[in-house]
Amino acid sequence: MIDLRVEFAGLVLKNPIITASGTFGFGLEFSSFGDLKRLGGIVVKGLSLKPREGNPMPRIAETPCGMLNAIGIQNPGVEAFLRDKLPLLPWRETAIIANMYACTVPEFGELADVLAGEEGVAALEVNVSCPNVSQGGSAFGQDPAQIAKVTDEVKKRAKGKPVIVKLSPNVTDIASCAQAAEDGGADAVSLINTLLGMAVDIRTRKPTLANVVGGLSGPAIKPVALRCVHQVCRKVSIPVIGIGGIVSAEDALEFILLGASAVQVGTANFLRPDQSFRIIDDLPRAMIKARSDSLDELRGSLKLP
Amino acid sequence: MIDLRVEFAGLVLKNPIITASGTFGFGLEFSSFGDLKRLGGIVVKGLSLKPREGNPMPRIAETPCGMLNAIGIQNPGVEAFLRDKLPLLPWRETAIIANMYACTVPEFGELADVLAGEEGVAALEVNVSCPNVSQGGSAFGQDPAQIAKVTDEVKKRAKGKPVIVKLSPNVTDIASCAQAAEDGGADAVSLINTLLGMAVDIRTRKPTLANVVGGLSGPAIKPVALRCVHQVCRKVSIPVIGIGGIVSAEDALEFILLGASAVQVGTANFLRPDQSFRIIDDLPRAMIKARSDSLDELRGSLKLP
Amino acid sequence: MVERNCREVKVREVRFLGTWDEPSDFVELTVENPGWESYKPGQFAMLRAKHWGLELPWGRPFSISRVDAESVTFFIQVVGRGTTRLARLRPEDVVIIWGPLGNGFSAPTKTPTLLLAGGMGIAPFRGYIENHPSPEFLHLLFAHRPSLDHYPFLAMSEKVRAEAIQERSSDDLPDIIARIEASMDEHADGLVLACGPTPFLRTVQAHALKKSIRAEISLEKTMACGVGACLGCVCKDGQGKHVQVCARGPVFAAADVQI
Amino acid sequence: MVERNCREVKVREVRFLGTWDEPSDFVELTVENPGWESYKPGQFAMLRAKHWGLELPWGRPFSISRVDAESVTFFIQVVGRGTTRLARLRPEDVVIIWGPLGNGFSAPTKTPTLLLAGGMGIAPFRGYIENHPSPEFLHLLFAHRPSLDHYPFLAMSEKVRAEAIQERSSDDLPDIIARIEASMDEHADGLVLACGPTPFLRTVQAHALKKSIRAEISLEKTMACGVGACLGCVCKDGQGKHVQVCARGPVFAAADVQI
Ligand SMILES: Cc1cc2nc3c(=O)[nH]c(=O)nc-3n(C[C@H](O)[C@H](O)[C@H](O)COP(=O)(O)OP(=O)(O)OC[C@H]3O[C@@H](n4cnc5c(N)ncnc54)[C@H](O)[C@@H]3O)c2cc1C
Ligand SMILES: Cc1cc2nc3c(=O)[nH]c(=O)nc-3n(C[C@H](O)[C@H](O)[C@H](O)COP(=O)(O)OP(=O)(O)OC[C@H]3O[C@@H](n4cnc5c(N)ncnc54)[C@H](O)[C@@H]3O)c2cc1C
Ligand SMILES: Cc1cc2nc3c(=O)[nH]c(=O)nc-3n(C[C@H](O)[C@H](O)[C@H](O)COP(=O)(O)O)c2cc1C
Ligand SMILES: Cc1cc2nc3c(=O)[nH]c(=O)nc-3n(C[C@H](O)[C@H](O)[C@H](O)COP(=O)(O)O)c2cc1C
Ligand code: FES
Ligand code: FES
Repeated sequence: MIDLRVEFAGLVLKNPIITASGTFGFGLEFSSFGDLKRLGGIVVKGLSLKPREGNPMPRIAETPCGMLNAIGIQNPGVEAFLRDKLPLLPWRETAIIANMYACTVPEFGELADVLAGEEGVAALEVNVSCPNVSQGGSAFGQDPAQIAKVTDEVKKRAKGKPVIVKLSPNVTDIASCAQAAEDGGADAVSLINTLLGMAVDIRTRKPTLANVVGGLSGPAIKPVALRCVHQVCRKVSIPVIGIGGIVSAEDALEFILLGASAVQVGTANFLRPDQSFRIIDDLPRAMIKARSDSLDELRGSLKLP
Repeated sequence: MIDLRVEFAGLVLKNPIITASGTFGFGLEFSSFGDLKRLGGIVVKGLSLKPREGNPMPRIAETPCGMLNAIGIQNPGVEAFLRDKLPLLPWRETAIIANMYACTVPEFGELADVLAGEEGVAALEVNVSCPNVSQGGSAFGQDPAQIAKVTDEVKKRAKGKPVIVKLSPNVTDIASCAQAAEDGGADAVSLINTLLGMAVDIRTRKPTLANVVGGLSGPAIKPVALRCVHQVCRKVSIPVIGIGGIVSAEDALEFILLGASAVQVGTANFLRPDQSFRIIDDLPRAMIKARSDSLDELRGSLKLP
Repeated sequence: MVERNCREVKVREVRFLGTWDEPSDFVELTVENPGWESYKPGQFAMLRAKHWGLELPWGRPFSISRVDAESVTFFIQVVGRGTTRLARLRPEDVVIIWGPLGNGFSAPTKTPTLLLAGGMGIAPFRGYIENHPSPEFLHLLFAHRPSLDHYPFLAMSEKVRAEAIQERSSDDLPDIIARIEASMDEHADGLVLACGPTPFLRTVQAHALKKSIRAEISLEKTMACGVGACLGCVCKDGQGKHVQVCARGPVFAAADVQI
Repeated sequence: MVERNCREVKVREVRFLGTWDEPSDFVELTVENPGWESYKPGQFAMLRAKHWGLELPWGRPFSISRVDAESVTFFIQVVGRGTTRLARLRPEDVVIIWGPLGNGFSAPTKTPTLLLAGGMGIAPFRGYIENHPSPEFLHLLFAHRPSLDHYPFLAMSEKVRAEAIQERSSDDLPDIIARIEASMDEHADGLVLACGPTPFLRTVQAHALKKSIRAEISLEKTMACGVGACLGCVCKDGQGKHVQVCARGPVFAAADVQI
């Protein structure tokens, strides 16, 4: 039997397949389609200090081999999560990673404080996609200096728990953003978040999303995600979690060959609700295709010309 | 009969459908599949001062709803184009737009000089995707200051011919790049060029492209292209040509609703070699769906919330 | 909650019912029962053909029309890319199906119950009628545009009191609305269940609220996951809070939802 | 140049020939003739099923195996996503086809000509034999791994002198190479035409250059456009210049190409 365990950034996962934030709810929605204990990890829906109603409808649109979303981080707030959801999750067996959403540095610190104190939270993932109004409206995540600052604040309040900074691909130079996260003290980076996109309905002459723009995800963006992970793996020395368009075990291995320690599966959970479990089942077969029985041997073994 | 004519930046096109650089060769490759005179315009393969052999093979890879290419601007050089190709093209009936590729500002100026002197060349399109080694290796097209400089130089040597600057989406803020082109004197901007991407073969453990990274195009990127065109149309007052993932007349209208004066069709020419002609045939029917018989009325008529 | 699962099942039959002038095909799709022990009429399932590939990353939601020990049947109107592909399925093709999803309609015994169906909104009522403990208390009012043979109406009208009204042009609308409201008034002490296009549901909701008639309406939203996870299908509840139509609906008490 | 076009045509027949242990199906696909007046054996066409949608943006290149007034036939081995979809086609399905593309093999009359086919590389030689003015001068040597009934070999062996050698394991390779080289030597004053996998073509090319035998080899590259426009399918010619396999090939004089 092939050992799929991975260890990085202080985390020990039984396999490298983690479900991505916003695409797997709080995990419980999928419990009839697979045993949640079999997952390497679950990143829960983005959490904010206060409950958020999110953006107006319509919020999602299907695009060729992908989708747009502008959910607007609808969530019940961190307190409700800790009270109503976390106790029901198998956090002793599967790493529950809290995805944190805030719009100021102090808010991020407060969130980290609340979450890091919980035994059931294995790590914190920092989503820096909120536009920073005081800094001219471009998102935190598009400015390396801001990334370093947020990371530093979260790390200080994380009580030793691993801090993962989730990077946006909507930048000229994602490697510098990763470097900023490393400099700020991040234990790992995860990438990519969605590409900024848009859809238009010619019949109504309106943007398909009420929010006008939204985040593009799914197989369509996998080539961009691979490129970003490649660039970041060559730049930083902290572990990297690959995200973007992964639908199969082969896709997951592509990211691991580039150097990713683990991967997150997002939009693929909509292809069918048991897809993340199927990817885990398929991993050993895919590893045989790559002629290996060890993820450690595969990791970063890409041959460059 | 619906009038499909469009006029902008000193160009008069019989319809807004232009074939995109690198996807329609020098036009002649497609003459058995449609009458080239029916096209609004043809942007020829990127031209450099000297012939270029381009990148090593493999150079292309199919991806979900898209493709990667790293052709490396293989071309016979500007002289051979003017001598062997241009005279065979129906340049009196269809706008032949020369796509120019160079790696220094003076080279761009020289290219503009040679091309602008030719009666058969309707306009110049500036491809600023070459990494600028003297500026630390990031591409010209990712730096607004460089864009303004190149544009200014080309415009000076263009003998009054329209200069179109083709923008890269691999930037944090594409609207600022468009603004730089406008400031540099561009008559129009065209966007988007390809997204930087990558593919990996787990069997060989190698990047699928010999060049490691390549440009992502096709339907997969249409949402990103629409978002970029939307941002740019709201920022600049020069005409905008929409590019990216257009495969149908409906897709073309989506860009026109955002404010594009015309569009370019790229990867769709590989779906079938008569696809650009089919898009022209379909335009009137698609306009009926949007309840209009005038492109001028449709242009920029997107209703924002 | 009814036990749900995700399975690959074979198509048993794709029966063509007719084409309407949109043009739009109507088909009845029957697939192997994926091991559902029971379901509640009004629930739905997400469908995806195994060979679709990745161009359409989402499944498509369809009301469960009827279930027996061997099979599950859906009524599908072709309106776009996914339904076109579903209508092209042939026996033995493999379909991925997850369900039963959502909550379903109330089915109180011995309560006069009006079933208001608009167009494809008739689909869930087929199973509702078949499974109901006291069908003699049911009354089906069906508003439709294409002719009746596009729908499973005939089979249903054998089992319960049923009427159909055709909308031939928009001039017919005031009459149809009047008929709906009159039938609702007849059921003022019972229950009204409605499924159909949004304007139709708005009419039903407005009248139910005005006359304080107990009514349930089944909503349609574009869905990605179908299980309450993506938050792409929300509507506002009575307090203006966003709730997932797939998980908290698709059936809502008329007073508890904004449409 | 032969007149080429792009048309939508109907599938007439998809004949299953066999499965090999990869597992990989072999099928013979016959479609309506898209109005081709003539073609040159060795030319190819790009195929795409109309209902594929956008997931696979490229057509797929296949050697034209035979053409008659009504139809065009291809032999297809299932190796990936596009060929899987092509093998699933059924009569009346619509296929987009553009061709005939590329240059084709030389066919000098009354010249002893050796046809060297490796695996699916046999496809173009079917039409070559049928169209040749002096088939009595042709000799087919066919190297294959799956059994002969996966290929159109039998029909071809009725018309020309034909031999087949099976590669059961890689141990057989030295023998096969020796047979190929010996046959080439027999045709040293004639012409050798080869189509098959790249290692097979390398053997043929090396021997042709060593013994100065006139030879033509047909290359395979991943193709996007098939018409010389995208520059995605290039190889290096004798001078080390990049030339498009789709437009300047797929058939090259052995001395004029680097493989
Ligand atoms: C709970 C539920 C039950 C349903 N039951 C049935 C049923 O029994 N029979 C049936 O024929 N249809 C039913 N529908 C509608 C059906 O899901 C859509 O018609 C289908 O998803 C359209 O898919 P498509 O790919 O063909 O359309 P697309 O190509 O995705 O879109 C085509 C057009 O349909 C619209 N559309 C897309 N999805 C939906 C949607 N979910 N609801 C309404 N409009 C949509 C789009 O805006 C667009 O205008 C139900 C929907 C829901 C939410
Ligand atoms: C001029 C020409 C003539 C051909 N004639 C025939 C023929 O008569 N019969 C036949 O069965 N095949 C023929 N081929 C090969 C055929 O085009 C490929 O097998 C097919 O394109 C693979 O498509 P796919 O989508 O199934 O594979 P993909 O899913 O795209 O790829 C699957 C695997 O096949 C490889 N592959 C993809 N495209 C090619 C290619 N063009 N050549 C070689 N390997 C490829 C990929 O690298 C990958 O390993 C020909 C190719 C060319 C260029
Ligand atoms: C519906 C939806 C909701 C999402 N919500 C969040 C979120 O709350 N926080 C976050 O960091 N990322 C969120 N994402 C981004 C995903 O976690 C992931 O980074 C992205 O979708 C790319 O991966 P994929 O292509 O596998 O989907 C969301 C994505 C989708 C599709
Ligand atoms: C094979 C290929 C070659 C290309 N070559 C060029 C080029 O030489 N110059 C250029 O400016 N853009 C080039 N492009 C980019 C296209 O012109 C276009 O901007 C891009 O493909 C996005 O449009 P699409 O999605 O419609 O293909 C090339 C694209 C492809 C696919
Ligand atoms: S469809 Fe995902 S929450 Fe309802
Ligand atoms: S396939 Fe495009 S040039 Fe050959």
